[in-house]
Amino acid sequence: MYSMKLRKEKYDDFVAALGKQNLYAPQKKGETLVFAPVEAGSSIPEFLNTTVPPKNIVYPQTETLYCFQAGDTEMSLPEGDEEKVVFGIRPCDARAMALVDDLFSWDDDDPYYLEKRAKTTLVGLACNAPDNNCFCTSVGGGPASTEGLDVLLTDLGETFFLQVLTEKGEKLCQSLGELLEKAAEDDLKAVEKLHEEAEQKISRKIDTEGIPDKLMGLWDSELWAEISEPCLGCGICTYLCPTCYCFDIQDEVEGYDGRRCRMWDSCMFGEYTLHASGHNPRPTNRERTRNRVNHKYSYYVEKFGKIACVGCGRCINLCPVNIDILNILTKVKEAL
Amino acid sequence: MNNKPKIGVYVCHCGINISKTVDVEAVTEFASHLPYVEVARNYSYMCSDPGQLLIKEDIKNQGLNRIVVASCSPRMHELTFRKALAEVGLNPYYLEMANLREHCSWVHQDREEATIKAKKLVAAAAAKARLLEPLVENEVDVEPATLIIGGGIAGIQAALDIASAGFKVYMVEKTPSVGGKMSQLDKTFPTLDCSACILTPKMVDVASHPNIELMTYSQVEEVSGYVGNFEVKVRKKARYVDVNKCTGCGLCAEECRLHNRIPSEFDMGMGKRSAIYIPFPQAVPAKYTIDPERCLFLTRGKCGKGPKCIDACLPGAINFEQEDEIVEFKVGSVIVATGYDLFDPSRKPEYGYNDYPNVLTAMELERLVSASGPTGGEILLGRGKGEEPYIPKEIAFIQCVGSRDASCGNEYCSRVCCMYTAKLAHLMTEKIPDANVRVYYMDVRAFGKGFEEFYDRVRREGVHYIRGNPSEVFKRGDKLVVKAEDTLTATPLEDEVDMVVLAVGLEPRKDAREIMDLLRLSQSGDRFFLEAHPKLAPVDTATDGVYLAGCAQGPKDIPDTVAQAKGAASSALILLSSGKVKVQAQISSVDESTCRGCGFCVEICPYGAVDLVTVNRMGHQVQVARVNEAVCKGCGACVAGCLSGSIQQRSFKDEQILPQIAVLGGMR
Amino acid sequence: MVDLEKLRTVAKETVSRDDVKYLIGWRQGTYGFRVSPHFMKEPEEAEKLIFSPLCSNNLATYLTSVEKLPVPRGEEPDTRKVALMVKGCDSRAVVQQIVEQGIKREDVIIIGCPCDGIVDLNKVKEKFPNVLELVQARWNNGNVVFQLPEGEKEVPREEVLADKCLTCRYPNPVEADVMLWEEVKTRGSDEYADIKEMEVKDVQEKKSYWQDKFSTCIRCYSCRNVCPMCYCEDCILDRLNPNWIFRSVNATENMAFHLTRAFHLAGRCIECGECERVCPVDIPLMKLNRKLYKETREIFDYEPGLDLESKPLLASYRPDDQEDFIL
Amino acid sequence: MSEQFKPNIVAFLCNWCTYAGADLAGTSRMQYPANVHIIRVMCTGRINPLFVVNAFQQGADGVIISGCHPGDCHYMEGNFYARRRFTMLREMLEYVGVEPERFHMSWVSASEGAKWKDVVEEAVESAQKVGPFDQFRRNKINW
Repeated sequence: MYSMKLRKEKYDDFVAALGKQNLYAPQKKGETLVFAPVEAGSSIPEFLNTTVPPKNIVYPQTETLYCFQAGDTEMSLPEGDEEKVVFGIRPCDARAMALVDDLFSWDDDDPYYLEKRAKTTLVGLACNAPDNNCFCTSVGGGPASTEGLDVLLTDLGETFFLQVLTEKGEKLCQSLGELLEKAAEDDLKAVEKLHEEAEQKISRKIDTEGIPDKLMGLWDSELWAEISEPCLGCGICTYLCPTCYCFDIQDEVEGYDGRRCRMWDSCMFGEYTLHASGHNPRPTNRERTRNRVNHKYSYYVEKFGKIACVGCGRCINLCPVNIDILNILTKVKEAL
Repeated sequence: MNNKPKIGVYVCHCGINISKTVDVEAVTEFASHLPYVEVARNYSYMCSDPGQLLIKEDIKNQGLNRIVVASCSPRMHELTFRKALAEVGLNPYYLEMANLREHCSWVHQDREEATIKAKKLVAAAAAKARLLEPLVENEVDVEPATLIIGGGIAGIQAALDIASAGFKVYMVEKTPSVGGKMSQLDKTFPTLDCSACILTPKMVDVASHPNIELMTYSQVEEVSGYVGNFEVKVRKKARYVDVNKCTGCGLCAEECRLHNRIPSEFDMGMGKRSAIYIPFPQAVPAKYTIDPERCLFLTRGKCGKGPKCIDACLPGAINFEQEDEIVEFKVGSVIVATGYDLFDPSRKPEYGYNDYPNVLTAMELERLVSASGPTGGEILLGRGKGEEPYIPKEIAFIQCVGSRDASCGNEYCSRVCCMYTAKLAHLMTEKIPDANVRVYYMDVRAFGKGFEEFYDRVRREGVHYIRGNPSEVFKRGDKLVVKAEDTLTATPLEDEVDMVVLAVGLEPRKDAREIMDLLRLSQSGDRFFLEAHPKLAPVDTATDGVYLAGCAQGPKDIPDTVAQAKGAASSALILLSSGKVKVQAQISSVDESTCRGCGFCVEICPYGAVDLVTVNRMGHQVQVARVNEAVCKGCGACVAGCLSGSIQQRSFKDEQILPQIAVLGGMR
Repeated sequence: MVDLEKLRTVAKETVSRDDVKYLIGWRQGTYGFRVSPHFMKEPEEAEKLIFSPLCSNNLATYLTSVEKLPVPRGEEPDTRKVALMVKGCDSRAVVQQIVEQGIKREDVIIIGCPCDGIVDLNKVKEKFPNVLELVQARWNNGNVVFQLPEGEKEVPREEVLADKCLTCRYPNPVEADVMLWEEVKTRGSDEYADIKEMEVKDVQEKKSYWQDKFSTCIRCYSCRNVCPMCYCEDCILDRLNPNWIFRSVNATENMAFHLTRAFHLAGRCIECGECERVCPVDIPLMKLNRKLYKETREIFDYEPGLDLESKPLLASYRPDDQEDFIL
Repeated sequence: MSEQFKPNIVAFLCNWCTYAGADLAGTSRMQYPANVHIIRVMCTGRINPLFVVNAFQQGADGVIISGCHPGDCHYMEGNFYARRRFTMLREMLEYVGVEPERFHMSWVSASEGAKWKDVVEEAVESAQKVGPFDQFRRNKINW
């Protein structure tokens, strides 16, 4: 496709131009960076990545499937979704969406997810300075990976360098018209250099070769108990993981009014696998941690040929007890 | 059984009481569209037989399994409708009421607003009704015995009634003899029977009745358990006299080094007794007791060369080694007949009770009048040491001392003072024919049988009634001066008299708190024990199986006391003779699978109904809470204190209340 | 002063006992300033144990969070004691757990570590960003000395310690079987300045403040799970019947969730601050918990986690409790 | 606003005192605003403070808790526990921005029908002052 440039001082106009669509970009909410609708007059925040991944834009944490009345059989469906543009999504998070697409269009199409996904244009921002715990390069990605993106931006200081990647991206750029400038040959060189340097800056790495095949062999290993011992069973690693997609469906009834909702669930929660009988096939954090790792590095690979981890480092950064996926993988490799 | 909710909603017009303000038709129509509602009807009087029949027929014919009655307060007719459900075989706890009358039609005038509110109330009731569960009223066995605390006339009467019906009675009396205050009285109003003559035979009956176990000089230490199954611990205080050997001859008292040197409580301190004593000659049991606070041997460790009473006692009954004894037994019910204290007139210093020996309380005069009293029935007042006693000629009674008087904390009327004053005034004119007797009063309350007639008679006998509350009693020369105002003539008076008698009122006993804690009783505003209902349950208390008799519940005269004692006895007998007692159904229960045994509920329960028990949960020994269903009263305080929601109150579960909140909050 | 030799000797001895299941202590983490809880079962592991201004985890939470798996027929559950290293605040959690019968005093061996304050990793990260190599730290006269790759660096306590440590009134364990070194002096006092500042704001300000804070909550329940006082077998937040609080993540449910959580800690929270530390979206949870703590102290003259014989605040009452707001 | 705002008040009353007191207000034909809705429980001790939070979520603009005077509890102690619990709850609610005008607690005995009327009027008036509750009301969001 083709490349363009956007001057940073024109960000306001950019926001205005996309005014009719819903533009999401990283915003500070209190102390925390999240993706949120941009309002006119806001600036581009300095950020490495958001604490909360943008997955909730296409896969909301709570989604009403339909509403009903107790004692009644009629139901009403929620209204359709609007077009959205996500500005500043990091390549890892975009890759995650591409990964999850496989799941939601696998045996049956999931209309709720796919509709939102189709109506969302992802404008990514390459990482010039990856974080300590970024390890995207170990799992098939990179600081300038384009997978899942419609447009990739690279920060050149004064300007953003735009690489238009898909039709959706092109449509978006066209709608911006005059705002964009033609990119120069030098710019592209500078961008490529930046991308290369960024990749060099990734300090934590692991060779995942062999892990997916052999993980199942460690099913009964002592390793899992050791790793999971300090685990608190909270939802940080899964809720903040851009590729985790598990959900639960619950009815929420107020008086006589009810709605059936789909909401994120976490395999690290005890009741995730709790049977009505009281039996729990994954009764402790040991089994749950094993499942989380196996799911990402074995089951998903088996089903879709890809590791369901994009190396964003969120679970490492935010785990309250320092359970570190790279440390786990290292131990797994040692045990193999 | 298919338990899909099928709700019937019945909206009552209550004549026009509801329908005047609430559009009953609209509410019925609205209710018929509520989820799970099969039938919605309205009727002029749901509580009437035809009204109830409507419900019963629908239950039978349409298979309804939840009933909502939208009518008056459930406090009024919940039981009525529960019975109706039960009569056609539906569990009575499948009923929920919406209060459209007291809480809606009677308190609102705007028909539109009231109708909307009525709809909400009905919808909330239906939302809860859907989630109601059938409850069983369990039964527990009743221990066929009664504990009676207090051996006054109330306790005596109750004991005799219950014992005569064939049930065991344990009577516990704090003092060495039964008889109580009545035994101190000379005559009783208005008939002027001799108090001792009518009381002593009953006292003897109590002691000799084969079904009554009498424990005098004893105190209840502990009562645990619950209706039908109370466990009682009684401390029998050491008398230092073996009651099986004591013949009541009294030689010991004659020999006592403190013979006639200790003020006699029975004679209000005007007579004297020994350190070894019986309270009064007719005491039952007629067994001597050594006063451990007075006896020289017990207080100082020596009594001359040795206690003389030991030598005097031929049967060898005296035993200084004796110790308190704890007796334990089980009873099904308890009657509290602990009586009252007399108002202490030193709390009204203006009447000079502490200053002048010729200011007496009515009870003191009672003892003076009594033939068995310290003066052998003569009205003789001492002037002080060495001076000749004299007979008072000018006598003033002051009524309402410590009654109807907010300044001393007693707003209530003591109910007996008017009549005992009249009686004593009469006795004065009888004993001292030339005496001038006047009574200062606020109002004369002569409401009982023969009371007004007696009051008239006393006035005819020359007792002068002056309406006015004296402000002061002071001394002028040999005389006492009563300063008052005759409010009927608006005349200030300074009345010189020889004797002032204070008609002191009745007060709750000072040790009432101990009994309250023992039996979990409450006090009413007057600090007497609180009955379960002032009109319809005047002998019952909030604690099932515990009943009140006599002045412990409030001031009353002897006939009322006896009547209430018989009432308490009959209530206790209902329990004992049926042998079973139903326990509350709407009580708490624990989900032991989620309880974490923190014990908050145990701490909170006012009845001690929750215990922690150890159970085996999948091989682990864990502590969980468990409710004693017979003890739980269904207040639900434990439920709100439980963090995990593991303890729930039947019919008031969280999942039953939350839908009510949803409907009343949002009405969606 | 911190004596790691003593700590390791005691740990070795303790773990060697037949009646001890394991000892829970702290060890170095996987990178930078991180520290991880360590479950020590063999004496040889003693060398891994550390105690430093980086040891933020309140290990008392593990006493009650162990899943009780079904015991196979014929087998006995492992009822051996657990040994636990505690700071001042951690020890209060243990005491409160004992008061609430979550654990039995005789089932736990409390190893007391008087503590001069724990760092707030966010403050540290601001000072020393991008440190991947493992860093150790120690106290020096109350200040914190970091052993960075470029050399030692001493930072005044006010600049790096967690807020809760700057106001800490109980730096020394209130209950311990062994006290590892001499007690430290109490440097903090708590006037609840932050709470009072909040209290006097007008209602609209309060409203939008909390609305804003709670709106970021993703309901990961890390605040609940890390809390040593949250250990119901079955939390009402996980229940579907009754469904007190919907799982839906939105302003109303988040608010209700946080009010419920805070209220359930009323008179129970021992101010260890773990909830606030672990929150991935930086909700100032202690600002709410401490409000209730303040009222508990001021109105009822009660502090949890100090006295093994005390009764839980809301499972007791005094007839003369204040009631000036009641009509 | 021409039409005066009618706040929706949910009241939790104990069976023995305030519910009976409200019955008495009815029997005495006292008039009070219709926008108060009563939920009967056996004792104030049963009222989980979270009911109040829930009532606000479910659409109440104000909440009343009422029971027996201290010392008069039918179950002796329930209202003492309630008093502690609601003291804490009230502090918390006010702190997070729920106007204190929305939460009322009272002691109303079975004989105080007139006091019940006063309490209702007070609750309605003060809730009127602060307007509809929307801080964390459920149906405003996502419905």
